[in-house]
Amino acid sequence: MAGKVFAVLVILITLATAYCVMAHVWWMPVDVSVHGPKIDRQIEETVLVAGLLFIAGQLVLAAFAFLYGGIGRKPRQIPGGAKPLIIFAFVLVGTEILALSFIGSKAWGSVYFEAPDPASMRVDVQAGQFAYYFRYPGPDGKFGSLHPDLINEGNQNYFGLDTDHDPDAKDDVVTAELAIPVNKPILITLHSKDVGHSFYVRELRIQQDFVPGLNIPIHFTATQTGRFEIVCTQLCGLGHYNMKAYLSVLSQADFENWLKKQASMQ
Amino acid sequence: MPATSAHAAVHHGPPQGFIRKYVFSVDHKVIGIQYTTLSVVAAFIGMALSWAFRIHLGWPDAHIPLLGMLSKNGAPGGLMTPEYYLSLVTMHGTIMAFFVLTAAPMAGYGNYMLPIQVGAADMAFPRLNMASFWVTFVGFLLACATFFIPDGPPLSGWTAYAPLSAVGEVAGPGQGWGQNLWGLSIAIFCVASLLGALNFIVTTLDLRTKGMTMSRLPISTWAWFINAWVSLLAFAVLLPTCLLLVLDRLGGTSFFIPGGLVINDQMQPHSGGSPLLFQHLFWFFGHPEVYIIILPAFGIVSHIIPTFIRKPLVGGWKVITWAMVAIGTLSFIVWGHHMFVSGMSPYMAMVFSVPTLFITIPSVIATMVWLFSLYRANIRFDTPMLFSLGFISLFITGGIGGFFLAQPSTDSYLHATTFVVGHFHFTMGLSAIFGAFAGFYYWFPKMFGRMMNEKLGKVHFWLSFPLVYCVFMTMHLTGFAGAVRRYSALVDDFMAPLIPTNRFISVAALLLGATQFIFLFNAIWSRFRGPEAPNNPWGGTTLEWDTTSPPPFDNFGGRQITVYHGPMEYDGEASVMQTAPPAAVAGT
Amino acid sequence: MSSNRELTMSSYVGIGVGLMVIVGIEVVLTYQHLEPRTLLFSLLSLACLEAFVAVLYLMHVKYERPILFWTIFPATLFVLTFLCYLWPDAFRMASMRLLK
Amino acid sequence: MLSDQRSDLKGGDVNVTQSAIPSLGQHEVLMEASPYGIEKKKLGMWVFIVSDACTFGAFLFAYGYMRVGNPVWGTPFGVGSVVNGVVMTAVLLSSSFTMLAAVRASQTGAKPSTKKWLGITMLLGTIFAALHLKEWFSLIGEGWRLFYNPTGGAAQFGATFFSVTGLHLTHVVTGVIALAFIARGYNLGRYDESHVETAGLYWHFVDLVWMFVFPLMYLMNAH
Repeated sequence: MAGKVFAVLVILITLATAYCVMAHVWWMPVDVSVHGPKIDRQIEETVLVAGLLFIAGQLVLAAFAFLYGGIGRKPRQIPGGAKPLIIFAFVLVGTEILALSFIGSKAWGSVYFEAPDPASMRVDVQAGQFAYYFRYPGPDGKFGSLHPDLINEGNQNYFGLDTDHDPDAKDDVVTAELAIPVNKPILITLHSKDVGHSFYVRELRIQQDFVPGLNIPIHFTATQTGRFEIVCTQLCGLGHYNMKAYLSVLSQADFENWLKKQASMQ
Repeated sequence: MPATSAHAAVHHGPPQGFIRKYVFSVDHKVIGIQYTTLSVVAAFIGMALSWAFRIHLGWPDAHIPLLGMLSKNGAPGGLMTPEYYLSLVTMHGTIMAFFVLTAAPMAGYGNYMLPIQVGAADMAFPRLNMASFWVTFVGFLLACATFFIPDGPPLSGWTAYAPLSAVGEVAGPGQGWGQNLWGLSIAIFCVASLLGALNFIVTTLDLRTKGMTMSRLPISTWAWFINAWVSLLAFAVLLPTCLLLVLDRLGGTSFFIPGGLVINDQMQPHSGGSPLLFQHLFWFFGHPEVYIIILPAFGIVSHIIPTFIRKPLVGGWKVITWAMVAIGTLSFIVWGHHMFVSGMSPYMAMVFSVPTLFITIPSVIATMVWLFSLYRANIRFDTPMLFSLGFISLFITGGIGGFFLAQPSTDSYLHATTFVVGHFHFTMGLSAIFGAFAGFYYWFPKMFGRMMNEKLGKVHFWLSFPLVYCVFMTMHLTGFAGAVRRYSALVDDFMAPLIPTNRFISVAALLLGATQFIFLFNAIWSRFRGPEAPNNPWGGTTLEWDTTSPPPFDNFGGRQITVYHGPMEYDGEASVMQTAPPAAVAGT
Repeated sequence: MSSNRELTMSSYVGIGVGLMVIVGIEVVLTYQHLEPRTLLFSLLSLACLEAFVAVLYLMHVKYERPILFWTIFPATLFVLTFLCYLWPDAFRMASMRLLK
Repeated sequence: MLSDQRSDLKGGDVNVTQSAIPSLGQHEVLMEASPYGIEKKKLGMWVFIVSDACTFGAFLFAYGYMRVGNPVWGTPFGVGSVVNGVVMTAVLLSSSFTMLAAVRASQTGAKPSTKKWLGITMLLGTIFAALHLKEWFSLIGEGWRLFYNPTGGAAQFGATFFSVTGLHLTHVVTGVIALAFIARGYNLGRYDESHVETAGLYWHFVDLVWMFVFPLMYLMNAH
């Protein structure tokens, strides 16, 4: 009896889970990056591979619990003993995971192994408890150097720029929102002013931690205009839940106007 | 030093007086029960914390009166502040991971059962054994003490990533003495675990009774033995990590803190440290840790299943044991999969990813051993078996999530989402807990000489099992949607729509918690009112079933125990005790 | 328990002198103005040699059953080897520093 | 439930057990022989040594990481310190051999010489600690701190040097105290040669660690 109930329960759970995943009841937002489709395909493949193992495992469990309850049966091991199981694990699962890691490495490589396009537009991102600030090099195309000792929220010197003595820093445009032109390779440099943070844009399929003390470069190209959330996924303190900024993907023209407006406000 | 305590095993007779009998006892059985009790208490504390923050997530403006009493600043009038939410999450993780999941199945049952299962009268170093319990206890008190200091527990998560955990109180409430106590507590716990592991290893190798060859060890003993090696090496690295963290905090060093940090417009007096170093050292311990947590459950379940299906496991002791050895070994070379997006070298990501995926193979083998042992079995669905079956189901589900998190490409989307929370609660959380429950129901009669109430036990299982899926499978799904973990309020445009889902999770979690009180009641009631337990209620064949319930002080009443058989010689109703002389078997 | 009968006290003194000679070599090497890397590796290999002698003779593993050596040595080496996975990030730290 | 195969068994009679207890832990007929054929406390010490070696290893890896990550380091040790280090090494090394002598004497049952050699070992250990502290204080005198580097290099030198050598020093001091306990117990006849031998293992291990600490912490930081 208990075995049959257990079997039914397990099957119900398995079907419900399978349905929720297949029907995308909760699912990733649509991707807007060039490398994104590779990652999505990888997730889909993994859903397939893992899902089959999941269903198979749970069904076998349910079936045996259903069939072999009670006593008085002459016990017998499965034909061939453990050998077929071990062979199955090594051959089938082995090839599956090799395939996964091979294809997966390409998706990963497209984000991290390929050098950024030299023509990329560069943006500098500074994370701090609990906000992001973005910096554009301005007309001279050069970023002013950073002086943490000069960082001062009061007079809005979030990056610690020495605008009095550093010519490169004078024309840097500092904003609270990340705007980028669509279909243009972007190279952003992440650095944190205090503790660990993270740069997570679901629609870009990008998640990258800020490592205090290091410059972390990451590059991508957005393929659709729109406004997306940048959220912090690395526990950074009491305001963690509320640490976010917006990414606006604009047409080239809109982007230039936006940048001019921001520059004029400095 | 072990050397000084070695003679204890030789000289100590049954202790006299309450203190020596029940408090500072060197008897492994008392120590095992002490450990188990400690983890049950810790488990309910950890669960209460999770209740608090689940309520807060489901109903953000709910007032929790008790919480208001616990902390005036943390929860003024019972309304949880964001920082206190994080403190609760941190302590939930710390207490559950260290003082429940590491303590109960390994130190608790292991202490009680391992010497009996190998036919010894006690651990190799009984005084050392007592020391490791009381050291653990001190560590636990320090962890709990954080609730009662002014700025409350730390909020940097159970992983305590530097520099948030290293720069001191400037980083936020709880990062002052809260984090100091946390660091000390874990360092102390490391010492206790090292001493415990040492004891387990020597006991298994040197104190086996006549005929108890390694190939006749029960699978549970194998699991504890393998696990002892894993803990020995893993905690040996966490200890220095904690010491360096404490040095950074109290000694002003900069191991984990880089230069030029500005917090609240204050320049931090540090330079040249590396947060990544902390993550590497922590996860070098942290990944073996999840196997330290799950391996004893493997052993317990592999020990229980043959008893209730009345036939040996497929492949005998060898297959499952080698699977556990492989898992334990691989667990040391995969820690980087916790750091795919941490800023670690992206090439190392591949180096860590492949062995991570390869852990699947021994895990699948172990799982299939349990599954296909059920083929043509005579399954008896007593509570321990139900929890073992539940364990198998949960472990399969949890393992599946591993496929997504083992690959850097997919992990870069799912990392730090609730998918991860669901995943590790299935694998190391609930699987281990179900294994622990199975062991508790299985060994309770031996430990206390009374049977537990089967009806209540079954109710406990039938409620817990589906609720576990309601809570943590839903977390997997919201993870696919990109719901970020460790958020004290869902204020993003993206997360806000998930509030109803979170409410559902919270309701399920509250019910799941409530269900555990059935277990608590059952345990306490049966301890005093339960029916007398026979020596061998489940028809087991290993040595613990070959003595009285509870066993006498020296476990076997001075009998010479000689082992002639393997641990799982079941054949339907017939079964052979490990100690049955060959003649007797021929007779049957 | 008579495991270190095999060597006479005088031969132990010989071993001691040998170890001190290695230490001497280390000191000499230190002042040869070698590349830090070269120096590090030569010092480390000499230290490993010393340690090996110490384990075999002072801790007389040489006179225990081989299985003892094959238990403790792989376990320790395993941990120390795979801790090396953190070197790439140590070098990245030098090259990717925010403040040079 | 199966009928319990040995339900006739009546255990729990504590008086019966007394006789059995003293034979526990010794490898007599009633036990499987240890695969290593050594005293269990000796095996325990070996297992401890494995984990302690990993602990020291992690400290040294942290030191290496800090050093690689901070190209501007700073090497404080002049010839004087190196000579001091060599002397310390000699002292610790010879203490290992006096320890060997003690173990050997204890195995031949020569109580007085065992005590003598243990005493000398403890003395040498104390000298080592003293020389080490001298080194520490001269560094502190030059302004080195856990968090400060007077030469302007990376602040990590003080942190790594004091923590690694501090950990080693703790081991030495613990060892001396432990030896004192063992000597006392041995004198009172409570401990036998196996205790001396186990303590010896620990002492040799402390020596072995120093064989790495000296080149890595001293010689690599000599100018």
